Amino acid sequence: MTYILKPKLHHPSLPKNDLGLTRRDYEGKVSTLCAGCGHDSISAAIIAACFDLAIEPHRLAKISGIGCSSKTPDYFLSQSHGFNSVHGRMPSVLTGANLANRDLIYLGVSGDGDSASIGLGQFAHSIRRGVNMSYIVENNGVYGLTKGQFSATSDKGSKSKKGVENTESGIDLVALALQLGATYVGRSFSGDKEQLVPLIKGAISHHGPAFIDVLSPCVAFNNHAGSTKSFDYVREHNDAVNRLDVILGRTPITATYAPGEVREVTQHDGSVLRLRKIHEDYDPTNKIAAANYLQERHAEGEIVTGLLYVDPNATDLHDRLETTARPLNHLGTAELTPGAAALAKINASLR
Amino acid sequence: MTYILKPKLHHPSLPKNDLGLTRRDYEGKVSTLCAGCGHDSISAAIIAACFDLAIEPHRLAKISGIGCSSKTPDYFLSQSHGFNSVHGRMPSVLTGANLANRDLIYLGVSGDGDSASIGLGQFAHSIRRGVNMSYIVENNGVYGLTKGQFSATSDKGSKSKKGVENTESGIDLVALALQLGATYVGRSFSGDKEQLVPLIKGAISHHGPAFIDVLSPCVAFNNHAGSTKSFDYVREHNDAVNRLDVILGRTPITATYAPGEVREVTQHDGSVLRLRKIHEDYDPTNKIAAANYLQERHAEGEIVTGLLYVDPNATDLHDRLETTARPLNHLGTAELTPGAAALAKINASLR
Amino acid sequence: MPDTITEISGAKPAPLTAVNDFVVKFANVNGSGSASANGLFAKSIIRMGVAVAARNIFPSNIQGLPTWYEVRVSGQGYLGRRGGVDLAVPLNPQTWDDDVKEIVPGGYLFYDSTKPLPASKFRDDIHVIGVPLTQLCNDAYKIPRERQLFKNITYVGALSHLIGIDPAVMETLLKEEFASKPKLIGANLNAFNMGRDWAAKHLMPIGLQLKHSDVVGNRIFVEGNAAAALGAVYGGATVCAWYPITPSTSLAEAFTGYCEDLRTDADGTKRYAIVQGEDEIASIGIVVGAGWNGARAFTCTSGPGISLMNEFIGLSYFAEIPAVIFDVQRGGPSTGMPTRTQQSDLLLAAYASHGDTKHVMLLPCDPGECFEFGALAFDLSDRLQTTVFVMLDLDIGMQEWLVEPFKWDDKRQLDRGKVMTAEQLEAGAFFGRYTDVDKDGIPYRTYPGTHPTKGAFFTRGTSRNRMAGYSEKGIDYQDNMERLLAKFKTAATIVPKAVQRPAKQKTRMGALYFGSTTPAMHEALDHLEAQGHHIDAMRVRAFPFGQEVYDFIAAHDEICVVEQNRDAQLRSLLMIEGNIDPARLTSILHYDGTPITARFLADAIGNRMQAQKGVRQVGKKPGPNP
Amino acid sequence: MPDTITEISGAKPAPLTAVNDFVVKFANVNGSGSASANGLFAKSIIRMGVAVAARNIFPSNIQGLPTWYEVRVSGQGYLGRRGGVDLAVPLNPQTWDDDVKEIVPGGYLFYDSTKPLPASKFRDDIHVIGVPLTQLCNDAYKIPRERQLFKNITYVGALSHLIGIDPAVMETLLKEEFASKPKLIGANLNAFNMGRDWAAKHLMPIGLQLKHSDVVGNRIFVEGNAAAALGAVYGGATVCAWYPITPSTSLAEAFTGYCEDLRTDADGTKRYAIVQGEDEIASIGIVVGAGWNGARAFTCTSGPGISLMNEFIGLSYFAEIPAVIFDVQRGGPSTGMPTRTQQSDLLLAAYASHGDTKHVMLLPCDPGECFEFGALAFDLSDRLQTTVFVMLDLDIGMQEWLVEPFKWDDKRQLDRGKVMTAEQLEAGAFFGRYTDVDKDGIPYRTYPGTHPTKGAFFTRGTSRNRMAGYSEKGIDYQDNMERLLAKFKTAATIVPKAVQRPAKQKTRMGALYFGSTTPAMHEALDHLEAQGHHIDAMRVRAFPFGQEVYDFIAAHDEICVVEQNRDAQLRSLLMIEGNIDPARLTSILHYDGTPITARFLADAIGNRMQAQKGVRQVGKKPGPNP
Ligand SMILES: Cc1ncc(C[n+]2csc(CCOP(=O)(O)OP(=O)(O)O)c2C)c(N)n1
Ligand SMILES: Cc1ncc(C[n+]2csc(CCOP(=O)(O)OP(=O)(O)O)c2C)c(N)n1
Ligand code: SF4
Ligand code: SF4
Ligand SMILES: [Mg+2]
Ligand SMILES: [Mg+2]
Repeated sequence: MTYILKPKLHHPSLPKNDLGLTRRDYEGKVSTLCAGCGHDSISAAIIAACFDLAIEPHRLAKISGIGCSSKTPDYFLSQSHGFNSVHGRMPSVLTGANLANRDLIYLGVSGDGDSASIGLGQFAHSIRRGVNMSYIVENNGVYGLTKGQFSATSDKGSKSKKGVENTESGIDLVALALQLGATYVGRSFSGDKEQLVPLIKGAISHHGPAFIDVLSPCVAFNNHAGSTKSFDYVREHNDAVNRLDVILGRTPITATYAPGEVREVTQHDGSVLRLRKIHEDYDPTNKIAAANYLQERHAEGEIVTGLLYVDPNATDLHDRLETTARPLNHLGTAELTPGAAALAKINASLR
Repeated sequence: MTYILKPKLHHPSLPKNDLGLTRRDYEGKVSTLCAGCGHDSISAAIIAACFDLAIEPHRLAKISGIGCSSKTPDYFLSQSHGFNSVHGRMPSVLTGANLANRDLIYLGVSGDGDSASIGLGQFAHSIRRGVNMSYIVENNGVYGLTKGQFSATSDKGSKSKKGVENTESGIDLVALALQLGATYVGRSFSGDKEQLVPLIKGAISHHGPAFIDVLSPCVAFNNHAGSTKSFDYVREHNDAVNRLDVILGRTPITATYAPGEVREVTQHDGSVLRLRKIHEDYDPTNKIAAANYLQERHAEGEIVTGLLYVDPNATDLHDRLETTARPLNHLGTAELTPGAAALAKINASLR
Repeated sequence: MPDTITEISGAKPAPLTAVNDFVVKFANVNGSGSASANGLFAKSIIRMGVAVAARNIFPSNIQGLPTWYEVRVSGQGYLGRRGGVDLAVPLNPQTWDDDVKEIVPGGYLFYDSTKPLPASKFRDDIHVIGVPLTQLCNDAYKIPRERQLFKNITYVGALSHLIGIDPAVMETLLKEEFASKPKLIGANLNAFNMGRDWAAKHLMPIGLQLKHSDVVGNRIFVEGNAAAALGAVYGGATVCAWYPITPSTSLAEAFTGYCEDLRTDADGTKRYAIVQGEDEIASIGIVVGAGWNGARAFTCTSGPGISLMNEFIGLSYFAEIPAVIFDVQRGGPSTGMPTRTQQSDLLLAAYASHGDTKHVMLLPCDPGECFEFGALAFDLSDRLQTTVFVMLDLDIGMQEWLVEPFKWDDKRQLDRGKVMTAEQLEAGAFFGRYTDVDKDGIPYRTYPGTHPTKGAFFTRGTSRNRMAGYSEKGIDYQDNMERLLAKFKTAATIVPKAVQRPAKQKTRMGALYFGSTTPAMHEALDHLEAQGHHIDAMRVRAFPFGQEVYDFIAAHDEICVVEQNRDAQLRSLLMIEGNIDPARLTSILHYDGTPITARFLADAIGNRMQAQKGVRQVGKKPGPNP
Repeated sequence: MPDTITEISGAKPAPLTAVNDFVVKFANVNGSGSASANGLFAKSIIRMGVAVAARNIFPSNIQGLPTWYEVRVSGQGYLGRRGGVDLAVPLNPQTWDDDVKEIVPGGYLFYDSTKPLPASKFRDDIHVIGVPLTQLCNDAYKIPRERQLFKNITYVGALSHLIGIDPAVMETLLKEEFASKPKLIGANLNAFNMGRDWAAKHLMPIGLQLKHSDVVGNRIFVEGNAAAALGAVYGGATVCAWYPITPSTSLAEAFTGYCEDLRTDADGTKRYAIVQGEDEIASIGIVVGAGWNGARAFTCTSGPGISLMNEFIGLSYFAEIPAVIFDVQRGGPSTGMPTRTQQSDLLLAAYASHGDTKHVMLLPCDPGECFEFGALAFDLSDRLQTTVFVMLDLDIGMQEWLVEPFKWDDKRQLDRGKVMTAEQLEAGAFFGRYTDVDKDGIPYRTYPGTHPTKGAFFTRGTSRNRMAGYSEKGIDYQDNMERLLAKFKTAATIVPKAVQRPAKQKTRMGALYFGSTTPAMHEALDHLEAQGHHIDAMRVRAFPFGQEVYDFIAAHDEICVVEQNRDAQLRSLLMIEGNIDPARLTSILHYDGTPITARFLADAIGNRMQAQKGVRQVGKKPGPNP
């Protein structure tokens, strides 16, 4: 996205946060994603959230799996350490990192293939375990990086670029996260900054497993028949040579709407998402009600967005394990090695 | 269990089913499980169900993962092919077997460790996929075969043999199965033949992914402090030498109770399960209601048992893939190999 | 303003001249529409009867990063990479400098001269041809996306004049390519002619020229993944479970396409089942389950998938269940270079999984053999009741190669191996699942559901006796493990034999090679022979190795083992399985992810032969590799 | 009614006689309480100062299947299995016949004579001792479970009389063992005396006798898993992620126990974090994440786990992240023989994962080295920034061994390797994550959170340049892969050196061995020497091999390579890494899942030395293994 392309000269007029940093200080490398990819909008929202919260970039660790979405940590917060690990395993790598140093902020970035297909087990168990993290799934319903196959979140009946129909029931990661004990659960849309930025800020501030499902249109592969668009040389060309030969930049889709409203968002391919933003007076502390509401709306073909559930008194894995307040990776020989005397006692007990 | 030990001489008085077979014909090898293990009761229920349904043993395939529970297919239906595969992967092996021959009945046997820990991903995806199978989890809340560690279904706060407390929220496989699109979902208790046998018969008769969670006490490792029992040389001995040196046979726990009732079942270790048998007038065709009911009762510390949900019009993976009615493994060269003429056409298209 | 071909300054080397023998390299941006234009360029040359080896070098991203398309034109019919670039067409500013560097002295640079470039951007020792492509398209088209799209075919048009592509051939091609969208035929033809006409008006043809020829004959132009998929269809595969991963994805997609065409009944029902698994473990699990139940099943993946499949591969070996795995190798380790080629999974595949295991591998050298081995793999895995790997790589799998047309003998029947039928069981035939009745190490099996009271057995990954009964006895275990070794010996006798390419003169120098190295190797061998270096060469086609491989090694003093990996993996397998003295095996290694070239091989082997005997790239006295 | 020791028929061989040198084998049913009784039996002998090697052979089930406990008593202090049984105590009817078969002629059979057995159940060439154990206990106890439980200690009592166990020693032991449950001390002592008194009344001591000695010295009796776990505590491991699997489970459990004792603060907070992962992939993922973030982390598993961890191991290698994996090897392949021992994961561990990879392995020979290497592994993996395997096996890991007391030097500091500090960065030190500044192949790293504006980098499993920037360039990739090779060379210089055991006389025959084979090998070497077979022996302790290993091989004509696997995996590693001529490496293989014995080794190597030179178990001319 263009802002990432701009040189990082600190224009005096740029607004500063409490740390005296500007947005630039939260940016990363130039994105190599397709122009208009929803994922880049999410990166922008992450940058905005960290800027607003005045997070010291180096106190945050970015961890991801493999996929277009999982590449994005390279495109924001260049002063943070990042780890683009292996496919579907971000949750375990993040869990280990978190155990090593409880003082950093852990941002997990994943895709729907990365988390709902190969990574479903780790997604579920990292949440059960109560890892203190902000787990963001950039959900486009396809495998972007491998060119448009279905992911496990694609709805049954939807058609892929190649016209193949999905025969498996789609997984709602939000419903699962609730089930599995996530203590902060939300959903949003990549193009809805007003909703997404606060949601991310809330997740980062939450102490416990926070999960956000962000619908994020893929311009390259949510680009199939059923499109409403008129004759288009490019699509015709791609169809004829039946390969994805030309991909055009698109402008990112945005969607602003009020709480309580239902908003129909048309994706680049003409397919429509019916987003329902939860009402102000919705009570996000009742888990069973949240799950129920989600199911009912889903039955109506609506996708509920907003902060669905939060447990203000959540605990995290360290609380449960009673680990010492000092980060484990800071402990040295003195704190860790019991020494010869203790060993002599142990020897004695083994005779 | 003793009946398995008996020689298979066909006593004339033995009742026969429509195939003229007796229960003996549905038995298997001598069980090597601990005397009193709930899993053996489930094997007995499977035998009863197959006998009642007059299933031809060789038309059923038994597939399992690894664990005490996964060993059981060797202890019933010795005329059926069985496959004790690898840990946590029964669902994929069963899916493949099912694709190869849609005409057989597929019985998947697994444990809570096998399905809820390492196998959670395959559990979820085989159900989403709509594989026509009866998937039975023999749920004892521990890893029996590796000596009593927690599995992912152990409830938060419960204590293990070694006194360690479980800090992770327990997974309710029934709730997940509903979420994920299972079209037949039930739960029962190993000691409740009256409920379990019909439930298994229903699952076998169901066309689609049928899941049954069967609570099954482990006599060896659900055997920890908190027990109500008075001084016991054996427990004292095991504690003193702190290893599981002596394991005593127990009589299997049984529990018979009426629909609508709540029944408290005390396990060998004195821990208590509060089982709620669903009412006759419960409507098992409303999925959202089922999920909601499950959650509410769970909040009350109750475990709902019975047939929770069934979709009478369910379809299976073959329906969705439109595979031919003939089992794929029966097709020969003529049906599978297009031949030289077709190849010539293809060659031409590649010049 | 840089010179054009019309004005040659004395200083620079004379322009290259060659007929039907040169290398053209395009540099583009992915997602910009160049792929199909470049493809048409290559195909048009083939249609003129001139052999072409075309390679698409693409990034691990979807839009905006650099891609290259290298077209090696060879009148002699060489299909490997040659090395070096004679005519560069750098249309991607990001990579301009590197692209220009690659041009051989006297070579040509074709570029978009719409906006002038500083002289510093060029070289004195090459010949520069400017065509104002952007200008032309901006004048011709209004809609921006059309301007971008048609620019590609426009430069093909200009090139067609410069190197002598027959426009009639191109017209036919366009009609075929866009048959489904007639609207596009004219549009593309116009763009082509626009470029061609501009060039004809302003430029002279260059020294690199095409002439109609008949080297191509009736060969077909096809990707190895498509060929392997078609082989699987002919091999009777009915179950495919896969998980997307570059460069294997197109194999599963091609299988899907061929099955839709060739295995779908009139009523729409399908004689196959394809499942996109949730991951590689599920995919191989489905394959093992299907194989156990008597269907022919396969999965296709790349290195990371093989790593994840390790446990199931061990189960297949020990429980003796047929499974076919197509490993389309890419640059490792880890995620490595997902869009680059390598032969670096051999060692892992050969001994995959914990404990003592050995697995069968087929090593196709081109799409032709991908088809052949793609079908054969299923007969072998049924016969041997174990996993059979077909080891492709990105270069074979995702590039289009010119190969002889696929052949099939209609009398050929699927060999399902040793399967006991209900009739045999009924007749009271002895059945012991793990009993070596035929003394070839291969036991009999039964499919589930075969007979009401006979032939059922229990399959497990734990040790068992000859009757498939659970056993923890050391003798039962060892007996079984020794039989598995015997079975592997049998495998060595039924897998495809290595093929020899004897030198023109008797020589003590030999060379072993395999897979995608083949065409470059053949070209290098010709070249070396011309220099008087005589080498007996042998192409290995399978693992375990047949006796012919060991005999070949024994018949020579020194063997160059050519591989596209860092750790000399084939050499290791030869040592382990054949007890070959490593001092006799000289490694020739190329592993930067680009396909090996004839020039690299000629140099490496040539130098080796110049060098004194005894001095070896790999020391002959004990000690670690240098 | 079979005879007792009091009446010896002339026919049979004279009863064995030996002092402090014999093998006793118990056969029981698991879950019956015999384990602790048998343990007391062994421990009482140790307390008498006599060396004991005790091995528990158990089934893969929880209750009801056969278990054996083999106690090898050795005045010379041999700790390996000897082979053969001198005194059998078969108390499990299921296995009676096999157990009786194993007794050496002239040996003894001790059994429960409560219900008479037909003479056919015995042998003429052994000496039978009947004790009515069941009878005694039924008379003494009313509660059935007590009858079963105390029967075990009762037969120990009877045996104590027969072979001369000091009852005072047993009394002390019982007091220690049941200190937490005083009630049980008297109960057990009574049962012990009941058996002892009955035997004293009816039987004479047998020819196998114990005498107080001082061979044991101040040695400790401990399992390798516990020792390795303690090593991890001393090595500064703070994060443990594991998944239960036999035989590695007790390693994680011991780590938990030791951490509770040694790393828990007064306020109950813990200086460690242990997570039972949902599987092995999650466990290694947690380890890699923790290692990346600067904590010392490990997992422990067995073969199946290594297979599943392959992908992450490749990431650790390529992204250069410290990780420690304890592989407690069991019988493979697949689920194999989960409760048997083997050394069959070497090849997989050495080259785990797809692509070109090489990994460091430590090969401890007993619990003493498990402690030492358990700590060292963390220094090495931090220093080398890669995975370090510690390869135990079930025989070392789950059996109690007599070893020298653990030692620790309080001056020793944890070596965190090349980590850039905030100060260094602040001072402007150059930081290039993958730059080989020290020319040892090892780059510098930073922990996340170190410095606000310096030292942050992006870690990935894809190829990158020296500054950790994403790169698809062949030269960047190759440069990095070559550095990794250089790093592996460095590893060979810092891992534990192999230790020599020179023959008494100069010889051209050498032997290489490692791990749990060690004690049996040492006994066999003594034995062979006595027969005049002189062999220089070397114990390999790590991979990659140090130069000393190659020098040792070069200094001999033939090397016997002893391993407990089928496929001669160590031999393969020697050939691949050291370019050793296989003709010089003779395999001595034992792989039925039982621990290798001194008698097997003496025979195998002895025969080998008798055999003509040139005739080798492994042929020396090219060709597949026989
Ligand atoms: C073990 C493994 N299997 C497969 C792949 C190939 N692969 C790369 S990205 C990807 C899917 C990514 O989908 P998603 O997580 O939804 O990310 P997106 O590209 O859609 O943002 C796959 C299958 C891989 N890298 N590793
Ligand atoms: C890949 C792998 N990891 C670990 C193990 C060890 N293992 C065997 S059974 C088992 C757990 C079984 O628990 P569960 O499925 O609940 O069965 P149960 O014994 O309780 O009936 C484990 C971890 C294994 N066999 N394979
Ligand atoms: S392919 Fe889709 S997901 Fe990937 S970068 Fe392009 S638009 Fe984004
Ligand atoms: S350990 Fe538990 S689960 Fe296993 S057989 Fe015994 S009682 Fe059953
Ligand atoms: Mg996606
Ligand atoms: Mg269990």
